[in-house]
Amino acid sequence: MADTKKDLLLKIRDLRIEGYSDEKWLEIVHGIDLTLHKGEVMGLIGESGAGKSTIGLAAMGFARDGCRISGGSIEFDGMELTTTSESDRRALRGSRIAYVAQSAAASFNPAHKIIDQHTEAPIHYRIRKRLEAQEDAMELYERLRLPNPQEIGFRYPHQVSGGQLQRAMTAMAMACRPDLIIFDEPTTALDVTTQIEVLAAIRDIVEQFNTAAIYITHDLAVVAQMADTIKVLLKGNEVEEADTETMLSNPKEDYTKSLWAVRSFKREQKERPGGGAVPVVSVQNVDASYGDTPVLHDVSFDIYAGMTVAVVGESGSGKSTTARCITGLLPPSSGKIVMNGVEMPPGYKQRSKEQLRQAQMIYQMADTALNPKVRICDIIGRPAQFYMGLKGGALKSRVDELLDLIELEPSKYYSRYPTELSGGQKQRIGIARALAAEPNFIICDEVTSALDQLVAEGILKLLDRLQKELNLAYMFITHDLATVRSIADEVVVMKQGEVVDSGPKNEMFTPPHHPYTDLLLSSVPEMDPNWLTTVLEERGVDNIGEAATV
Amino acid sequence: MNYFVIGYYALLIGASCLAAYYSVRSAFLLLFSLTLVSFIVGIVGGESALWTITICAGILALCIGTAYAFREFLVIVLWGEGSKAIKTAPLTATFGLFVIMTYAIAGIFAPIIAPYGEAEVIAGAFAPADENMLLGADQLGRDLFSRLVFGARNTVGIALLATTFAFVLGALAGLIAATLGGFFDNLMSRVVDVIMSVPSLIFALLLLSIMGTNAFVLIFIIAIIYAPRVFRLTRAVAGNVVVMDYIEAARLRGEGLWYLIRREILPNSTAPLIAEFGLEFCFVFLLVAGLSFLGLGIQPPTADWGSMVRENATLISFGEITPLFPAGAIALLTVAVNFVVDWMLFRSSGLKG
Amino acid sequence: MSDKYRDDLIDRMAVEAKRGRLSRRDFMHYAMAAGVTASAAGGLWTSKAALAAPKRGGTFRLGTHDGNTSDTHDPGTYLSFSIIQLAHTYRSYLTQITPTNELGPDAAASWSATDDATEWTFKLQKGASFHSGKPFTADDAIASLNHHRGEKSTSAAKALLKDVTDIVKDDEHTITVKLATGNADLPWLMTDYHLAMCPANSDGTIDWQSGDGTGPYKIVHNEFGVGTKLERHDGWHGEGAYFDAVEMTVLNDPNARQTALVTGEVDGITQLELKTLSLLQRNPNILVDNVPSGAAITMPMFCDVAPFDNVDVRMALKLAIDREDIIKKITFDTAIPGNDFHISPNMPYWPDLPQRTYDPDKAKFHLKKAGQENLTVDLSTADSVYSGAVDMCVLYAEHAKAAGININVNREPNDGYYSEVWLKKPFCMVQWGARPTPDVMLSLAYKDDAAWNESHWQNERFNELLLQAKAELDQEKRAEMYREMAQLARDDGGTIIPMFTNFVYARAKNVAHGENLAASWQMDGARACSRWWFDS
Amino acid sequence: MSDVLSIVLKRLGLGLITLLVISILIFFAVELLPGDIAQAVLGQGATEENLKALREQLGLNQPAIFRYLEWLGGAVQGDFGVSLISGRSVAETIGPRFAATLFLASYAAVIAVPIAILLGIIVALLRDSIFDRVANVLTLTSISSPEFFLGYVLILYLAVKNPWFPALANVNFQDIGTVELYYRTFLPALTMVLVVVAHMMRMTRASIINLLASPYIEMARLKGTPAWKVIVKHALPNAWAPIINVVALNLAYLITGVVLVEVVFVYPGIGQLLVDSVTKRDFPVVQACCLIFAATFILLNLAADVGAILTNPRLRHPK
Repeated sequence: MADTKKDLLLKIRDLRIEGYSDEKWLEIVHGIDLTLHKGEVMGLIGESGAGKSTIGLAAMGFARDGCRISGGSIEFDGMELTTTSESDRRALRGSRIAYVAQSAAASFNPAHKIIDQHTEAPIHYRIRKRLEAQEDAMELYERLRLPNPQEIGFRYPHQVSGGQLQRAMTAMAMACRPDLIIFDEPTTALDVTTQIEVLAAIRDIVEQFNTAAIYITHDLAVVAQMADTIKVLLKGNEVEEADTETMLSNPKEDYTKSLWAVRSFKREQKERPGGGAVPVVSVQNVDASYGDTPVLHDVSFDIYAGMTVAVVGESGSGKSTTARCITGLLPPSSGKIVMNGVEMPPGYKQRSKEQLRQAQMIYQMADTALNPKVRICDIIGRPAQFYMGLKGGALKSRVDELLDLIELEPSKYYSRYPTELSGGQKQRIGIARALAAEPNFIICDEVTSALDQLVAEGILKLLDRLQKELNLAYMFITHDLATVRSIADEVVVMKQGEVVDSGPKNEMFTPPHHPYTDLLLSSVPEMDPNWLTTVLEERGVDNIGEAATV
Repeated sequence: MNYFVIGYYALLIGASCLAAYYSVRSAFLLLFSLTLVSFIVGIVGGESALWTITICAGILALCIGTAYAFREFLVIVLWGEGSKAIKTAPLTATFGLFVIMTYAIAGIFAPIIAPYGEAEVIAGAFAPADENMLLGADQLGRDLFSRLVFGARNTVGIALLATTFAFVLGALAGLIAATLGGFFDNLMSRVVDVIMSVPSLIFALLLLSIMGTNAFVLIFIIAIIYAPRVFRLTRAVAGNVVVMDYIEAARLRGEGLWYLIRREILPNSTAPLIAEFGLEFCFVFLLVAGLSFLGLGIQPPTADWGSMVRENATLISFGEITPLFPAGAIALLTVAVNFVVDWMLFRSSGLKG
Repeated sequence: MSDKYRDDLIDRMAVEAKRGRLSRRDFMHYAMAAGVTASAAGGLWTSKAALAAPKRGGTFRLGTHDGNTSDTHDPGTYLSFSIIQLAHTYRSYLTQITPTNELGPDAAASWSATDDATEWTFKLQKGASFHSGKPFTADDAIASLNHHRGEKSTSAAKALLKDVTDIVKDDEHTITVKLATGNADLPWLMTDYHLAMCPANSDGTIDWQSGDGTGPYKIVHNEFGVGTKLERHDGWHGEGAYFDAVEMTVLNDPNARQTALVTGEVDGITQLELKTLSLLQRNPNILVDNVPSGAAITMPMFCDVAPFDNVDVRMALKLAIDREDIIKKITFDTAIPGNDFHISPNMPYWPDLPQRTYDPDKAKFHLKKAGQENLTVDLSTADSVYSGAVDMCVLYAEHAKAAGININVNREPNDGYYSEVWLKKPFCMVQWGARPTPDVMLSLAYKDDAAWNESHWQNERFNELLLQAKAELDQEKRAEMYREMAQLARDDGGTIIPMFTNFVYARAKNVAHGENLAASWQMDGARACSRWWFDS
Repeated sequence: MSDVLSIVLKRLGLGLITLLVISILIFFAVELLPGDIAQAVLGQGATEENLKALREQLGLNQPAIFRYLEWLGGAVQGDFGVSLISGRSVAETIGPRFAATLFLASYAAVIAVPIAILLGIIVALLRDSIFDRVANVLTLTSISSPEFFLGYVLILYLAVKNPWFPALANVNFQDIGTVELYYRTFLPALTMVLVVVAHMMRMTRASIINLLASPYIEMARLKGTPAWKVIVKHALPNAWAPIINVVALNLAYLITGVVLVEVVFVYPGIGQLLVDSVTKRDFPVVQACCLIFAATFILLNLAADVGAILTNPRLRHPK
């Protein structure tokens, strides 16, 4: 990237944005300043609720429904966006400022072909005629290393994979050769192996056209690869801003430091108990299918008491399906599930109350895992009441005990509703509900992936503590290798419904690896600004496209 | 040109200018387009057309005023959540609430409010309104106003009961079908197909002819006719809830069907169901009126609006407004209910569109 | 009264009369009241008010009520008012009731009886022919009547001809009807709408399916329950048939009928909605005909079921109804009060007995006598019985309250009312069409063994008189007998007859008709199409 | 595409079963009605003797189940029997009436559907403006008015006070040209349009507004697409499924639910025929009418589902 001082492109001063919630306007962005020059890439980083996306959209003079820009100035290339008319502002969008959304799958209109959506803006702004625009699109697709660039645009969005869509969306943003692109978490929804390709593609194209960009993300390692400068945000306020190198090596503020320190949690790896100990759960040669589509093939692994087995793999690899087989939601077509030496009936409806009690589950999305119309005390209390037959005072004290266990103050949370809690608190309630059944085995299905890093850290620590106290066995489903590193004792790697590799954690993270494990491991971004370049060089550029076509 | 016309335009143009000056865009657009429309209507329809517009505007203003005052009143009277919700309710919704409340009071206290009994003959046929009779008399010389008030009780009562019954039937079946799936679901869906494929008016006609006309049969039949629609909606709504992780958690816990329905699914399906309740209530209302038109309604001399419309419907061809009162009462209530339903749907969807 | 004023009055009345709003009788009455002598008034009528001679031409569009998709050409199953209107237009009958409510010839030119009235000979019109061109003969007449007789007959008129033992052909244009017992009214019976003349098949049955007839108009296009298009039958034997063509449209909805007349889409309609009568009369382009008839509303009480088995209870219920109020509010003055015997002033032999009036006190007295204070009875009715039937019963219930009687009005389903309620529920409401003579009416519904003795009334003297009167050819004696029977029914019978309803129908102002209108059916005895004409 | 075909075939099969069940229900419902055809035909004036003769003639003395099976046997072979009253074949009786009903329904639909969708789009575009509110109130009012009443009011203003249109739509036996035909049936068509437009329009508006929170709508706006284009090009194509559904429902209503409109305007449609046949207990006609209605409903529902599949690119262009 060029280092020379460039022309000023975007100047935001004292930006204030209000959001409408609980029937009144509340300020959610409190006076942010931002300066961006032509060709410069700025990373905006912060946890959820930091106002990153809102600021990014405000740079386009746009506020979502239920938001409004209440103060400050936004000057884009000499034009004051807060005072110009809506039609003038609209004329900038798509032509001079473009936007790349988090989920390309949701942001492409399912009803139109990709290329038609691509050419909409250039045709609308009369920059190119239809055929020219299509040819230009194909050229951009080629530059972004999409397979079949001549043809892929004529597909509908659902016919194209996520990583390819994200690149197609980047191409769409480039269609009018804008001066500024807002990237709003463009890789968050992707698997690590896909993410790396998209990152490379974005970086290349921004460099090639010398486009300025605001790159919004919560992932430090990612932003380190992309940005020239980084701005850290917290709850609508700026924490600090510095160029990438400085920010990574020498953060000034405590909050920034704490962000940097997140990945410090690690715990000792435990060994399997010897002497013919019976595994809590043993998955033995399980095959399963949805209708006629086989999804699992010959899956086997054991989980012992007090241990954590991490099941990793990309989306669609069969991790969650395995969990469904264990719980009996999806009866296996062959093979068996054995718990504490007893073979379980395949379907949950045939299992006894006691058998059901033994295995509990914690879900990824706490929002859908907790009934929004039921009070916390009833959510946690129900299993205790249902399995143990607790009532009245005994029930209440058990709930209090459980709330204590998950480090939430009983008196404060006892009679609240889930919607009044934060994401981390909800996830803790989910844990308490699982604990209330006094199980000896818990399936944790991506329990931290929807949470901010600091919060996720807290959950992991809590799970670890509970495991120690209650000698629980965990099956930890995740796609995040960092999490695996910190919490797992054993690792099972899955790909396309099969177990490709398994073993104790330390073995798995030390070479030599199985080739797929190697690909997974090497794709995890690191805090080194040069990591991406290095990896790509190691793999050879041609390697990038391959995994994406899977 | 007389003073009225001059005043009329002066007021409109003045108000438009004011709105423009204070840049109240929508008000200006409204006022000015009204001015333009008035020019055309005034030329075509003369002064009387302008009077009509003025009266309509006046009624509209009165409604808005009532709604506004009622909203403020409710904000003060209610507490907690209710007050908070009302504060942000659109005026249409509070107007709807106001109308519903008025009807409810009229229905509950009908014998106290109505100056005469519902079957009491006090005057000659179609006697005009006087100081004793607010709206004049009907054909038998019964006070129309009293009958309207009693009609609120009877008509609304029947519609309410029938709708409730339809909901109990339909929602229960829908919830069970969504939760159990499989055979029961298929069976119920077929039953519903059968009922829905027979036009409702014909269905009612057949059943009423077989079972005879009385209020209970009427309620029962209407419930049967409308339960399938409720079933479909409930099944769809509950279908969305059933896939939630907390339902899976409850299933894995080994919870029974009744618990799942009562504690997990139902509380999360109420908003669309209540909204549907409002809509169905209106349709039931219209069906009762339609059945009365075919002579299969409520027993006389019980006052019900459907029959009242039917009895006097032919008068409308001569420009008499008598039949407009009960028809208006029906329309007003359905509009009011729908206003409230719209608001509740808006709240439950959380869509700030 | 000044001469000037009188002349004005006469002129105005003449205008009214020309429009058909004033009958000759009324004109004479008012003219004499205004001080003109009878003969002078008669002269005035001819000079000033006499209607212009009928003109030929035009298409008469008639909107009729009560048409049904399931109507058929089978005269035995004629039922709806619509088909009755049509039947009198495309078919003819042996005799007819004239506008002055007398018996007149139709397909039969003349008739005579033996002294005991057991054999009647009809001489048929010689020139009559069917629409197909086939001449009308004695065979056709016999087959047409036999259609309603015999084991296999499904005709609703079967009961009417049950005394007929044989029908013989005297010659090509003469038939003789033989009766088991004497019946002075047989020629009157021949006006019954079922007894239409149809072409005979060779086997003695009739061909009703083709829709052929000997009436003034022949069917060009017909769809039952929808409408019929007809054109003049040139070979018609009668007078009239002034219109070139007739279009009958079924307009079941009263509002649709009225609107069609108001907007000029039809020239005449049957059965006005009485509620809007006064409003319709304001329309200068529309003339309303309000014709007293023999059609009655009855409320039979089962005389063998408590509490109606007590004559005082029956009397109390008869006294507890305010006929004036009902006529005013339900019929808007388009009815004449009934007097609890079933002979209307428009029927022959009407006895002028004192009118029964509303008297709650006297009703109370009778109740007390019967030991039935606080009487509660159920009264069944249905909307289909009569327009306003339910309202009428409700109003009656209000009247009866003053006499301490509590009447619960039960609205029964329209559908199946006459099969499930009438003759089954002890107290209900019924509408009777006009019957030509008292004998027909009384034999049908008041005779002790009649199937339709709707009140289960048994009175020996009444039944004795009924049989005697039937065969009595001496008019005076016969009238005396009917008088006594009326008295019996009025004071002892089980039927309340609140009123005889008028026929109320309307026409556009350019449609003219003769001086009088028949009281047997709506639209001038259902013969408007052949009797009326366009004035301009 | 073969998926669509198999869905269609399966649904048609289910539809046939539904029709069979309906035919059984209707048959026994007609059986249960008080009184029978003989009484209905002969009316008030029938004697016991008459009734017996007629019943025998119509074959009513056979047991009900036997008569039903006989009817079913014919129906399976496409013979729906003859009207018990007129003796004409059911197809001949119903044919012209059903054609008339279809004509009026299509007339109303051709006006109503485009207007409703167009209005729905406009109102969605102007959502929360004063026009939206006014449209909301007006549509609610038109939904809330009993249709016979709507008909009377239209007659008053468009036929009586201002004689622009005929109040009667009795188009059956007049030889009239096409233009005249449309002119004569305008008022009933308009009444039906008013009854159904509101429902469809509200659904169009709701389904479009429902989509406005989608990321791809935001994306379109962020590409600088004008508001109307966002609605028409980006929201509408994805909103078709519910719109088609409500359109189908209303079309079914236009065919099956307009008895009252037929009565008010004296239009010789199938609804009036059905009501008449019910009162006369003319079982074959009742049965055939009900089955036509049910089949209409089933087919339209099926069409709606197929339409929903065809407008969904995911299903139209499988991976």
